[in-house]
Amino acid sequence: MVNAADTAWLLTSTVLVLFMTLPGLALFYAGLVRAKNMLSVLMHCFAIACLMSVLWVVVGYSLSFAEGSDYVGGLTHAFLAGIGRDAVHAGTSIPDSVFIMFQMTFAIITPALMVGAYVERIRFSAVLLFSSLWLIFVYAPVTHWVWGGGWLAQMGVLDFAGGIVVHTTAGISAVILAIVLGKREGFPHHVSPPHAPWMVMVGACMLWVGWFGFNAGSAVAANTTAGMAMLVTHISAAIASLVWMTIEWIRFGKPSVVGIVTGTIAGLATITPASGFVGPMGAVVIGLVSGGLCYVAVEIMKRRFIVDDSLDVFAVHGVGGMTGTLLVGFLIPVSLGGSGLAEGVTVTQQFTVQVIGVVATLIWSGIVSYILLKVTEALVGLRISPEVESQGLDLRVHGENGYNIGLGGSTL
Amino acid sequence: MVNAADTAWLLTSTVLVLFMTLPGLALFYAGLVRAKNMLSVLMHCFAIACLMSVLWVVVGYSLSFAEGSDYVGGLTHAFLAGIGRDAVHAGTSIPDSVFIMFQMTFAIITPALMVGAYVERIRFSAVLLFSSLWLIFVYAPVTHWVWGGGWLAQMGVLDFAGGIVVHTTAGISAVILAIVLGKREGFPHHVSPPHAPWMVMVGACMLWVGWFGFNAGSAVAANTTAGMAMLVTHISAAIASLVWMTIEWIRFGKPSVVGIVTGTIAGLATITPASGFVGPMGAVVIGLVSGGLCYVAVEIMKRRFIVDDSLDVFAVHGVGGMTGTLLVGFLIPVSLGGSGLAEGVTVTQQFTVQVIGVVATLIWSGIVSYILLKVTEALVGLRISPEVESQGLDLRVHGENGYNIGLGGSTL
Amino acid sequence: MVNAADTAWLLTSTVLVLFMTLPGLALFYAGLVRAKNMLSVLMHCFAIACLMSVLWVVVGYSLSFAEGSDYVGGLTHAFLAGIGRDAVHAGTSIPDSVFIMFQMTFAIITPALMVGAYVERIRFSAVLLFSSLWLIFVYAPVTHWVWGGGWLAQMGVLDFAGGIVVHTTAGISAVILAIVLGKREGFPHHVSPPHAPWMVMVGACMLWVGWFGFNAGSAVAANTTAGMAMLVTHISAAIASLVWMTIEWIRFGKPSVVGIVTGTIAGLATITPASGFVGPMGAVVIGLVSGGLCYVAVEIMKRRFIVDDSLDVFAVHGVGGMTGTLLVGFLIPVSLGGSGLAEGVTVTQQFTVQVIGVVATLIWSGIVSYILLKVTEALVGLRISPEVESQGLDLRVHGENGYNIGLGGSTL
Amino acid sequence: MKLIIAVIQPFRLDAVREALTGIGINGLTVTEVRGYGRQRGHTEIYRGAEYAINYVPKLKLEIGVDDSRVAEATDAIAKAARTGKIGDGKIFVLDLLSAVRIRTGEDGSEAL
Amino acid sequence: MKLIIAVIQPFRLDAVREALTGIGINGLTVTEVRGYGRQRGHTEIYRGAEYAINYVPKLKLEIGVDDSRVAEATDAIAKAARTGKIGDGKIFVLDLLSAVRIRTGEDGSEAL
Amino acid sequence: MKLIIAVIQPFRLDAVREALTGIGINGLTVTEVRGYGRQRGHTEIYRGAEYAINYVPKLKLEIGVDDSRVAEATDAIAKAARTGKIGDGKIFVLDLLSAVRIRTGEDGSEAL
Ligand SMILES: Nc1ncnc2c1ncn2[C@@H]1O[C@H](COP(=O)(O)OP(=O)(O)O)[C@@H](O)[C@H]1O
Ligand SMILES: Nc1ncnc2c1ncn2[C@@H]1O[C@H](COP(=O)(O)OP(=O)(O)O)[C@@H](O)[C@H]1O
Ligand SMILES: Nc1ncnc2c1ncn2[C@@H]1O[C@H](COP(=O)(O)OP(=O)(O)O)[C@@H](O)[C@H]1O
Repeated sequence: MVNAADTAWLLTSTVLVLFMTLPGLALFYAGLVRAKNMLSVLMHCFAIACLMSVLWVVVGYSLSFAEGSDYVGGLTHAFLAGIGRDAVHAGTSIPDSVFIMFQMTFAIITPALMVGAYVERIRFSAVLLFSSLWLIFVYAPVTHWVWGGGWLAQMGVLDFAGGIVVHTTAGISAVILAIVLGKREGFPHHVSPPHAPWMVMVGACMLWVGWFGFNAGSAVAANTTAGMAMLVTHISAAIASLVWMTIEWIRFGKPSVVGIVTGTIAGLATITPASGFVGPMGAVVIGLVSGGLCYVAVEIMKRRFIVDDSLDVFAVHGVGGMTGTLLVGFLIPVSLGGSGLAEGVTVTQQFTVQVIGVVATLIWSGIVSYILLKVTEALVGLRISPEVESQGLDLRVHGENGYNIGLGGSTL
Repeated sequence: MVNAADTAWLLTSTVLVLFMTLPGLALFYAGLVRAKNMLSVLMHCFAIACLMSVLWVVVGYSLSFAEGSDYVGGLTHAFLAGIGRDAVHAGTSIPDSVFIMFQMTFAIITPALMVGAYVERIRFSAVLLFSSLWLIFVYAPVTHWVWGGGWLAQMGVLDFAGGIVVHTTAGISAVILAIVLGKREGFPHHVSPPHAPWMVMVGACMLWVGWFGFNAGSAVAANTTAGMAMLVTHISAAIASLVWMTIEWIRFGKPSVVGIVTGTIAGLATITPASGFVGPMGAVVIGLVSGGLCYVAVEIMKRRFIVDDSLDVFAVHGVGGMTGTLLVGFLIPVSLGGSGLAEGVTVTQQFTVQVIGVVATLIWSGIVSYILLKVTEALVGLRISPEVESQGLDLRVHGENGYNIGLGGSTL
Repeated sequence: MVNAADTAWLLTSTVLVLFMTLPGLALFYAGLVRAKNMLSVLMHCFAIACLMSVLWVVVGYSLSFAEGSDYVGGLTHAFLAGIGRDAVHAGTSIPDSVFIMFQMTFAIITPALMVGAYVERIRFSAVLLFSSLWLIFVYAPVTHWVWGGGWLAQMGVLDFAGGIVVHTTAGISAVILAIVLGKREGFPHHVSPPHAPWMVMVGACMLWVGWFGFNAGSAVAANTTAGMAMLVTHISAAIASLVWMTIEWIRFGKPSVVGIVTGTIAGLATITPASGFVGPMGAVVIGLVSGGLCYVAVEIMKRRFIVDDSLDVFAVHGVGGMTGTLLVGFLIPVSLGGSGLAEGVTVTQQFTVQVIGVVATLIWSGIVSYILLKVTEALVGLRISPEVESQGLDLRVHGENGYNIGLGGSTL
Repeated sequence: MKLIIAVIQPFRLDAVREALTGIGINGLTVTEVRGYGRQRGHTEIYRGAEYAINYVPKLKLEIGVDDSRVAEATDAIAKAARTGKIGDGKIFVLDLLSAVRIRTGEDGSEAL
Repeated sequence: MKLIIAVIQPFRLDAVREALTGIGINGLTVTEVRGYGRQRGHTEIYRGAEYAINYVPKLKLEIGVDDSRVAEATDAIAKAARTGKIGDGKIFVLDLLSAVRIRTGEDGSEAL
Repeated sequence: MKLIIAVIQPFRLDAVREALTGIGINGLTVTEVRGYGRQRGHTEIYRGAEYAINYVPKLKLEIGVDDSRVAEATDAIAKAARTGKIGDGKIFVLDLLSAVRIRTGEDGSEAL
């Protein structure tokens, strides 16, 4: 039976998770690029949101959550067939319509996260085609494995709100994207600083508040699990922010706006898989670890590997999501304020399952993303011309300028 | 009796609908005008929100929802007289206070929508006076007809969240406003492009997430109807966005930020009257139709009629709202995933009622708006001087500049 | 027992109150300063949010709400010890975790409010240290007095959502801060106008919608009290905005964006202590009084006392919060639509208690803030060098520029 | 050749442009500037306080012209920019030693 | 007449303005510019990466003055703008053939 | 000494800077401007309507150089800025009467 209170909270959570992408993530990313490309980034996020929504209705939801094999869902619910207006989603107390919508917002933000890997140099048609294929061939199967009753679920993998499903998939695919697509002209020595750090922070704030819908909404009820998920999410975000700020302060003498909010996102991504399982002390640990580890990951990616994962999708989301997933077994014990492991499962056993989950997802997402990129390249091409790159995507691809604030408002 | 869960959802929905106007719609419109007028647009939206709130308490709510004639409510609840602290709103499970607040946010956004018709050239006093009169003489009666038990309600008109009450009233009045007020200097050949497309998109995102409160909140409960309303609203918005983007891409080779989000608003406005009645497939149809139809409407208004409805209030909200209202009867059948027509009502009968509702609203809103404009003109004047128009309303009317980011922060 | 509906509303309210600070208040304040300091203001708000969250977990919550003396809570819940995952917060129907989170958002915004007093000239380390000490020595004790069962609570003081706890404490401490820190170079004759009035309004809108979580959330349930609290909050905000706008219009002929939204905040701060107790007519009175009184207070502070409480924290929040607290007894009677005084308490008795509450809080907050400032000065210093002040905090302290929109996106 | 520098009210830009096009001058560079002269700025009001705005927004036009066109061009600008109110701006003329069109390498009057 | 072009540190603007007013020079046009000379920019740190900022924000002042005031004016500017640190800027002087006040049509020194 | 004023396409800035550094010119002031010449702007599309954008964003470089370097400098700029398409911009040269380094008071070529 539908529980109105749980429904109220899930309706709200859905709004919050959509708000994370539109406009949260869009602003976060747009502020990080140069002014001449800022609209293109907003456009990528927005168009992805629209297109993934349609695909989710067409096949995405069905491939993820319909009965099927251990590896992928069936097509019973393609075009939302067989979803009654008043149906309750099995195993929950909320309507099917709300479950579909809530999960749709996850299917929107996950491909949108990858925008950070390919900004300032990708073709718009490649964005749309690759994201669509990726939703179907990477996101939907992995979701089925973990949350749709697939093989990882059967092994007892723990991923409360998407450490594997969202952050690991998007993170590794981002690296592949960055490598196949190549570096931006001038990277790594002549890139410009974020054109609007204030916009980055506003986006981060929206991601932060929206993330409460992401994590606490994943309890699929307005209960004590949701409450604790919100609390631990917040603690982890706050601590990781302070860690990042402190490192910058010590190293450079200047704690930056872009730095502290990157810490926030690291803390949020890392607590995600653990948010329904750990207690406040677990959150403290995750906050501390994520702030430091993602900081180091950013350095390594940029300085050692010289991969132009432009806005650090892998180093923040990928590393964070995997770390949280691997830590969850250690922090879940009741003695640490957690919800406890399943009866008869030891910490080592759980850890093994978590490792399998992460590794399988890395392999699958990485290989399939590579193939999909090659397909995309063959069909529509991946990269814009150097001339368009130097003149900016906003004017050349979308025909607009982000800022027309000059000349006293005369006809420009 | 008050149901806490429904109350929780309606409190949330109220927040969301207020957020649509403040700052959603305000940013959406401000980004579309020139930099020298952007504050005036924000000011219009904000001051309207404040003033309509007061008027709603004074007489608006009573004229809309109190017992009265078939054409307008009585004055029993003027100044919210007779509203007990603990009263439940009749026919619902939420407190009277929440119902009043929720409906107030509709009474705020509807006059605010019309801001788009008169930007960059209207007197501020005219904005305030016209909006006030309009709330009383157009919005309140029509609300009573449709949602307050008036004659259209008795005929069985279907308008779930405001296709007639909000979008048709505002849309047609916007055209009248644009005609009476006259064109902006330079229209149509020398107008400037939107001064901040990014701001337009941010506003659109806020409208989108807020619209979930608008439509799903109109279920006045946290139930399956609310869930389905949210899902269909989202589908329609996503599809209409993609339609608009595709048309621009094909015609001009450049899908624009301002274009895609205009499609979003078209999709949202059009699904509004149908949102509690149709299913996902109905939403697909509405999304497709609205994207295309509103696109054409914008063209016709700008190119054929040369009416300076500056930000396309009629072409997007008016055309969208009417289209959705007229389509609802065709898409409501249970066979299409809808909630079904009332017992014994045929599609044709329903369509007739919908036509009557739209036409009556067009006539009433159009004529009364014209009269109110003439009254406003006589009392405070409508249009600013050409000098103020060319120098910009921000500095001349409000004494401020939108952007003071120059001169390194020295005393300007 | 946990009530899921109340929990749903409180989870939502928590999101809303965090949203007030991040990014609402941050944007509101950032828009008011010069472009060269705008990032520093965002940074202050953001870093305070993170640090106060951690301190709240460590000792803040315990000192505020754990059993203790009449003057301060004990340390039983330090590090959230003794908080069960499924525990219900005593006297409510929501989980302990949710109560802790909800109250944490109050502990975040209160020190953040004081940012307005010290912008453009304070050391970043002083911000962090002073805010931390202040949370422990001012905020936590006063919270315990009023909401934690302390001596003021026992006297029956009425403070629904923080007129004393939030606005009076922050307001008076802001004055002390402004005096001890000294004026900005150039104040009062050579200060620059707000660098982005549009940003101020966007921040104000977010504060407005978020305030519904603040006030209606303080009912700690999704009930009629919450509904009425939202309604009266909105009415007060709308009226105070219009009052401020009208005064400016009459005096200067130019109603400003910054002016109207300052009225909004005045109306919101003033209704806060009364929001769960008064009815719509009480809200009208509070709206009228707050708009006028805070306007006068701003004038007096700036012109007579020449205290550089830069963004008027005392004149708006302090004066507003105190006024609301003192008025509540007069407006609470059932005859005025209020919830009524406690059995056997007269208006005069209640007023006396309210006066005691306000005065005690003023004295405690003022003296302790002064001491904490001296401690901070001794440990890390308060003020940046004149050179950094003239070059701007953004570049010199945080190593970033707010706006990099020039030079066509070439390597700057 | 001469370089004409004209500082004008922003809202006169369209008029000045038309005037120049009218006399066949088809090249122009515009910069947003702020300045003061006789016009001493204005005050803005925030929260009851008045701020003196000392620098008024203007547009600066730079136009390279042939010696023979200087008088005509300054006249055209002056006429189109004039409102008769304080703040109308200034026109300065400087000597231009050479001009080059980057695209083609043409120089002298050809390049203007 | 001469046109003085001074590129200064933004935070010295108020001081320079006072200095000029002090010697009776009451007209000025300011432009935001970026530049480099001996001062080679700085680095900004984002997410552990350092970015070289090659162009430093400056203000450019343009002041039309009578021949007789040039020396005095450049001195006043130089004194007020000097901090003694790298990046203090440059003053250039150009010959000004004519100046016109648009409002009145006055020209020559009258117009300054 | 001469003052070179070059109006270039924004995305050529890095190339021009390198070219100048290459020949040992180490001082430069950049301003964002908009302009038109042979290149008449473009159109932007919004909601089905096309807007004419009359002014194209450019960057203006000002470079004070010694008389002996003028030819070399203009050549270097022209070469680095050229794409061969319409809109490549202009280079103007003016006579510079004096130049002062504010920090040290040095003047003449020393100051450049
Ligand atoms: N001596 C000057 N040198 C450079 N620019 C000047 C000078 N005098 C005025 N200006 C510029 O011209 C603009 C208009 O000057 P103003 O004196 O106000 O005009 P008017 O005297 O015609 O009323 C100023 O804002 C400033 O930018
Ligand atoms: N040769 C030049 N031509 C044009 N502008 C210059 C030149 N040299 C310096 N500038 C301008 O002057 C500013 C300050 O120059 P800089 O050499 O850093 O000062 P200093 O040598 O006095 O320390 C630069 O940012 C630039 O805008
Ligand atoms: N006569 C002129 N005076 C001042 N600036 C000019 C003039 N002609 C062109 N410009 C500037 O040069 C820029 C490029 O000129 P354009 O004529 O489009 O280049 P090209 O002729 O080489 O294709 C213009 O945008 C404008 O800023």
